[in-house]
Amino acid sequence: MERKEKNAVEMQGITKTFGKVIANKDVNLELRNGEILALLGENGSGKTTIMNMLSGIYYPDSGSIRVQGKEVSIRSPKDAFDHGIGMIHQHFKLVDVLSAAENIVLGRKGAVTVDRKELNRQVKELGEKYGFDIDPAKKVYNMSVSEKQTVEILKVLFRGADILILDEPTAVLTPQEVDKLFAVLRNMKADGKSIIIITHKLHEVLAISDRVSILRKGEYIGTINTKEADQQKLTEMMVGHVVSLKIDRPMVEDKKERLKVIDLTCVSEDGVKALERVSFSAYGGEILGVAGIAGSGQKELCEVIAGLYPAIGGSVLCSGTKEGHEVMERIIGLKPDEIVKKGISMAFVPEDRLGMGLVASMDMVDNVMLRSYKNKKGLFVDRKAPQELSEKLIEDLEIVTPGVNTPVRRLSGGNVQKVLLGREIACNPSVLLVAYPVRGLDINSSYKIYDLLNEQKKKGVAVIFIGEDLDVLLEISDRIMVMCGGRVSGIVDPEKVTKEEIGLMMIQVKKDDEEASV
Amino acid sequence: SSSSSDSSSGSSAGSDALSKDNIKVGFVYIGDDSDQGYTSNFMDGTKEMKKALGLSDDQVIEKTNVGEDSSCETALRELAEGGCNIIFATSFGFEDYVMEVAGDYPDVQFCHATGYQSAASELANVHNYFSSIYEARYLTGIIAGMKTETNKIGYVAAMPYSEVISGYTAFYLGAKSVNPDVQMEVQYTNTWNDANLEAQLAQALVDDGCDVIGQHCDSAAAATTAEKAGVWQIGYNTNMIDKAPKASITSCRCDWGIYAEYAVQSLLDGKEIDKDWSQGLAENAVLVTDYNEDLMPEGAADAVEKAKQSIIDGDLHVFDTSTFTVDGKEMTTYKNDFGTEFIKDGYFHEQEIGYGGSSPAFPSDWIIDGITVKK
Amino acid sequence: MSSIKTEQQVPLVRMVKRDTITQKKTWTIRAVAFVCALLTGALLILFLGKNPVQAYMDMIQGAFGSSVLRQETIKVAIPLLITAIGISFAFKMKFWNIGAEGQILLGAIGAGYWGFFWADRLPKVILIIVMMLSAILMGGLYGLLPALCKAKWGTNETLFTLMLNYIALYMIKYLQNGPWKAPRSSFPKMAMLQPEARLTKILGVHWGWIAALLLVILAWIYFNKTKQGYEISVVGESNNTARYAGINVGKVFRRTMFLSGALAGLAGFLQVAGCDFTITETTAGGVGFTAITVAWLAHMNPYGMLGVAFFIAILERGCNQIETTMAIPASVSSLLIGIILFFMLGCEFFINYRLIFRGGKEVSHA
Amino acid sequence: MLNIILKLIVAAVIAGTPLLLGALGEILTEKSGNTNLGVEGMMYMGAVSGIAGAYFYEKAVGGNANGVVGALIALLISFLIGAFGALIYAFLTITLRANQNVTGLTLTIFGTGFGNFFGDYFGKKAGGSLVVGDAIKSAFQGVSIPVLSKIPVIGKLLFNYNWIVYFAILVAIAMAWFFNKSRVGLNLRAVGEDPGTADAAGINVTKYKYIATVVGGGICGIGGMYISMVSQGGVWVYDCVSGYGWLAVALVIFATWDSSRAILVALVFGALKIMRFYVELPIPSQFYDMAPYIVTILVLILTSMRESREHAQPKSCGTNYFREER
Ligand SMILES: Nc1ncnc2c1ncn2[C@@H]1O[C@H](COP(=O)(O)OP(=O)(O)OP(=O)(O)O)[C@@H](O)[C@H]1O
Ligand SMILES: Nc1ncnc2c1ncn2[C@@H]1O[C@H](COP(=O)(O)OP(=O)(O)OP(=O)(O)O)[C@@H](O)[C@H]1O
Ligand SMILES: [Mg+2]
Ligand SMILES: [Mg+2]
Repeated sequence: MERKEKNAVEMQGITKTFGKVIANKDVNLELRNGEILALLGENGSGKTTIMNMLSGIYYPDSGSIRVQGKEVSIRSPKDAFDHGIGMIHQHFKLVDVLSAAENIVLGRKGAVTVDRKELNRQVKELGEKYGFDIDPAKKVYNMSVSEKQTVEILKVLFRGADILILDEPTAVLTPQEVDKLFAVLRNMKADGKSIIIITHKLHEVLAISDRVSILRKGEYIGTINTKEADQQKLTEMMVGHVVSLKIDRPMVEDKKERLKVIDLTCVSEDGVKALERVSFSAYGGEILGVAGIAGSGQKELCEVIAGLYPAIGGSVLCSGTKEGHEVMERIIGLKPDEIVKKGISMAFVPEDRLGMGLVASMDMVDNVMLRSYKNKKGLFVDRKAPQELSEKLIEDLEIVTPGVNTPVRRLSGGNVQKVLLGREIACNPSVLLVAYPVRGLDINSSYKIYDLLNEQKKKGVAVIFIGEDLDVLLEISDRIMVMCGGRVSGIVDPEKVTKEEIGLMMIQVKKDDEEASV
Repeated sequence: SSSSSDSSSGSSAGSDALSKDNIKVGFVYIGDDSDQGYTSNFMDGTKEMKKALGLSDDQVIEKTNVGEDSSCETALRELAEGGCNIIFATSFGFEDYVMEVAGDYPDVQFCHATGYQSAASELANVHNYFSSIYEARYLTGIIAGMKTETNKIGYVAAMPYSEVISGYTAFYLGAKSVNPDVQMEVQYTNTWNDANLEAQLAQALVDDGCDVIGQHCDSAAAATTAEKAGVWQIGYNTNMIDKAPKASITSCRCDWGIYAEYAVQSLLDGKEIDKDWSQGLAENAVLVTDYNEDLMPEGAADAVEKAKQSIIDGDLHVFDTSTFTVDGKEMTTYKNDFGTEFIKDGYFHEQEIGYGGSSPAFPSDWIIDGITVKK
Repeated sequence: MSSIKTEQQVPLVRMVKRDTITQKKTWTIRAVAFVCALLTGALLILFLGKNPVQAYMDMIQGAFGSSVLRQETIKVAIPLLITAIGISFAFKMKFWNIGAEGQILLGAIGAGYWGFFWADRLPKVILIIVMMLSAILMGGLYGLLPALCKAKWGTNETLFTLMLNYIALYMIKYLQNGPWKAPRSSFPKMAMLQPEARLTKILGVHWGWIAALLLVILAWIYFNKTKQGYEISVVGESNNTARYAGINVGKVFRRTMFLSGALAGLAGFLQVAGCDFTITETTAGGVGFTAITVAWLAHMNPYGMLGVAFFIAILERGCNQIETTMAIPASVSSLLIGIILFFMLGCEFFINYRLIFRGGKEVSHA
Repeated sequence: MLNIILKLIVAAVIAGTPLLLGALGEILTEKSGNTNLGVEGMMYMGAVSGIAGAYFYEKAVGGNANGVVGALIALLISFLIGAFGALIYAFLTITLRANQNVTGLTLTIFGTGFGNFFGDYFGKKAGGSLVVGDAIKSAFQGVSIPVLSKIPVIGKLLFNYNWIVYFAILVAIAMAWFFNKSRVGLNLRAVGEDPGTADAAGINVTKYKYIATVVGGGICGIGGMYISMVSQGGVWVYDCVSGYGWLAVALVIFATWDSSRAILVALVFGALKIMRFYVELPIPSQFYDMAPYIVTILVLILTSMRESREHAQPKSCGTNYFREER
């Protein structure tokens, strides 16, 4: 191994275009041997693209790549592997019907047959070495998000790549899992491996990286040593101007009960209780934060309330208007359209944006009318109003898109989220249910989303914010409901509670079960 | 080669006198000569006619692969518009479309093979023709009857209707005439053209103990299956000996050239074409193909020859009611829908003018004793 | 190892998705492909010892040469077009209905029942309307069946609809052999419809062509302007999103497949009452399958289907012509149609992608 | 009674084998994410080329043709020509990314024409019809495995078929091993499920797709050869494949993409197809003929009621992969 080179990777003058979009323009990037380099940039700034060129997914239009000083042409992921480059992609690259171990061994050279027993043992061993608890024989379709992430990481570790690229690996992990991952990365660095990590969470950048390279709108801005950086500085480099990194918590006086959930219970697809006697109320003019490790029932809670998932017990009441009077309507068991018919306007921003909230291949107009096209009588759809609304949203929310007729699939994650949120807000909801609204979003976009939510709150909407970042939850919420294993382990006042206390509630339900009402 | 691309300019059947130089003859076939069976047999007849009358290529227009649906009507109209003076339609299912089109072209003669509607129709320009293939089947039945060792012969039949029933009954009667103990098992494929089904059915017959397989369906599958199974076979339409030299003994077939020549010649001569035309052994319109000498049972050739003479002489009638029974009873009367009595002088008058005309009329509900039909 | 040797090598040729392409270029590419197909076909015809120029001239002649031939081409295109539209209803929903063949036959049965048994009892207009509605209903119900199972249990519709084709075929055979056998015929076939049960001709072709044109427009409106059309697209993209939007996915499945089958049933009715005047095993005659090709080649656009259906009808009629005039066997026609379609399918690539060769040279089409 | 059942089963095996081969070819193809509806076409191509190959071999060597050599030639040529049909499909769908369904349907049209054309063409050249001689014919007869075939009942039931039957079963078992045990098989499954993932794992998706599709087509071709050489006894018959390709496609789903299960399913399907000829039931024969299709639907519904993710179509089937697409 030639370890004399200072730089593991040098990319020079890389340009890549997709049709009219210039994803990368003359980008220069260096990865030193044995360092962790963070790659930072707003959504759509070309981070994934440049990394994909390193891992053989894309081929650059121009520019050169050197690995350990030698100029190379990476035409496929296989070439990348041959150069010791492994990448964990932003979106999982796992085969659903195969087991963890099978996914890990995929594409590897070796004996003609796959000895599953031996393989499982090896994978288990490797996992243990790095502190991952993994069942090698478990099928991917049975796995939680974090389990999948684990498999992704093990996949690269198993290959023994010297150069490791991680594209937003932490987006779906809990803080504890992130800590574990970072420990692994530091381990690997100590092993002499070189790592590039992409993340939108600045504290993570500061915590893990040695240097930070920044992209903006496809162009290379610069690289600084992490020691010399802070959040404010990074944000400025990224966005190009000064950004305030403070979340408001405006106070609203008149709080009316908008949503009441009583003893809600439901079972998940594989028969275990996903929610157990969950009770709470949400009030207009406040943001109710929901904290909990992933899979604690947040998804089911949202979907039951939104009428997309059956409950086996309990009740949900929501405020609606009947003959001009505001009343609480029972909505449990109703389908989404039936809820609307009751005169209730509830908005729901699901976790899975393109798989549930939006139609990926449709344009913005068609997506904007998804929840409202039935409102008008008659056989025909009206595209004029949604068209106007789309244009308004583009302007108000600063959505970056070639036009209202571009399929939303083409938009970047942040912009997709803005379309979704914009649409939901546009229906003037009394209850707004948002699940992980800033997942994968850059810091600038995230703060825009927070502002949007606060605006809703000020309008008297009851906002239920399901989040993963406790810092954010503590800053933005008026109350925080902590969930654990499908149960409510408490509802707390963010002013009076510490992060650690919430962390504890997330992993164990308090025995006395008393509701710390605010 | 020729083209009829200019044919649309030709007027319909002309006022000019018809002659060998200007007559145009059209044919509508359900397949083409690659089927090596039904249609290729017809096309061979057409070639004979063409040669015998000395017609040139562009005087004979052959429409191949025409379906028994509206494409038949189209083909007929194209031919009529294209100036044909006489048009032959060679599949049973074409008949309804012939009747549709013929009225629009009174000057064009339409000849339909295997059909039955001309006699009752007011259209003077529609004619039916068919050959008395049952006579030839009777003769090949004799060979089967002499060849069988298990006394059980099998019959691969296409569709349950008169022509097929008449055919296998004749075949069986031929066999029985030389072998009183013989039994026959018949099964239908319910389609004309499914070689795999025919092979499977033939195998089922062999599995049931049949050692000679007769057939009334399009492919040579029965022959090749018989060869594989080590039994014998008697074919139809074409001689199948080249395909199954160890099983195929002989075949019977129609010679369609005879009628084609007759009809075209009549038109040229300004003579009426028969409304119904049916000829058999006597006129060589049906025949038994060459024998596979190695497989012919001893004395069979003579027996066939003798029977053939008797049929030609009128001494032997295939459907002689004294030779068979239905449900144990001898049949003495059969009237069709028009009230025609078919049994006279001790035999069933199959395909005779004055009775059912050229189309087979043997009652489809008569399963004579000795034959079992598996549904 | 080869990767070492080629380390510095830029790929010889790589492809890039095109952003946009002008209409003119699109059609140029298609035209080039078509010419290539004709040249390949010409080799085949030469191999047979025939004159390809003559053959192609005859094909054009066969499709357009006279008014009878033109009418015939239209007659072939009508069921193709209507069935393709029907299929596109299902396909837009990503419901792979390959059972149009069977749905056509069921439509034929639906129409046939009234046509055969009620012709002398109903006034013509009523009779035709009843036949049509009955065909639409039967075809629709036959399409509905797999949709019900798919909505309830997620049953694979591809196989289901394929199997229904065979079942429909045997239903026809059963009717031919028994209950619906033509009186006086010993042959298992159905009777011809009486004149009252036949469609009126307009400009030499039964009025189905007007229905087809109307359907093109209606389908376009349905897909692009109506709520139901919008729902089809949403369901086709994602069942989850549809549920989220308050769309009853099962209902959309059922409604759309009913429509899909109903249109195929309508094609069956037109075939029976407008062309064949009876029902046979070949009433559908592969239209249900060819229509899939039509729908795809037209990217599910009804106007496109109008063009493609005609194109295919012209091909079929043209091939039919050379079978007669040049004694070219039917098998060669199939080969020819196959070759032409292969080229037309392949050329779409050059419309969607561009090739970049080593050294930066680009070509738009080969 | 036992005798009839025995004969029925034997006939079912004979009838089911071409279906099995077609289905195996299609399973292999679909495992790579390509739905090739052109099975019927490829079977025609294999059917005609197999018999033509044997015929020309026979002509080349004159009177002393060796049956085994002839059989091997038929096997090889039918495989190659079936593979050639699949290659057209592969080029169009994998390289040119044409729609899979339409390309498959077109391949059916093309292959049917190909089969019937060359069958007719060589037949006419041969002076009538394309027929192979005795030596080769007998190479496709039942083999009567020594000793084993003499065992009562079992002998007839298991050890008396032509060699392609055993070959087909062998292929099915080998394929099951390939998918479940081998490394390449695992990679192929990944390609069919999720080509993007497979690609990122360094698997050459294009190569895998090409090889699986082309070999799959070759196996379909052998299935076609079975029809011309065994079902039709070494004689070219016009239109001889007569829908078997479509049934094979159906069988794939029936067998839930499991090659070893396909053996059983082919047997059941074969039995249903020929049962009418062996067992008399008091129903119209058309209903009898419907039976295989109705049974398929019933099985389909029953299996869908207890859905399973492993026994489903490979997920990427029907969509073409382009690495830079997202
Ligand atoms: N496969 C593709 N096809 C077309 N355009 C693409 C493709 N991939 C990326 N782009 C374009 O490249 C640009 C950069 O995208 P990229 O995914 O690299 O952004 P990113 O920095 O990773 O954003 P994020 O932080 O949201 O992950 C985008 O504007 C997008 O339009
Ligand atoms: N197929 C495509 N064609 C054209 N442009 C695309 C395409 N895909 C993405 N883009 C562009 O790439 C940019 C970034 O896309 P990308 O999906 O990487 O965003 P993202 O922020 O990374 O999403 P997420 O955060 O959810 O991962 C967007 O501006 C979008 O316009
Ligand atoms: Mg990215
Ligand atoms: Mg991204």
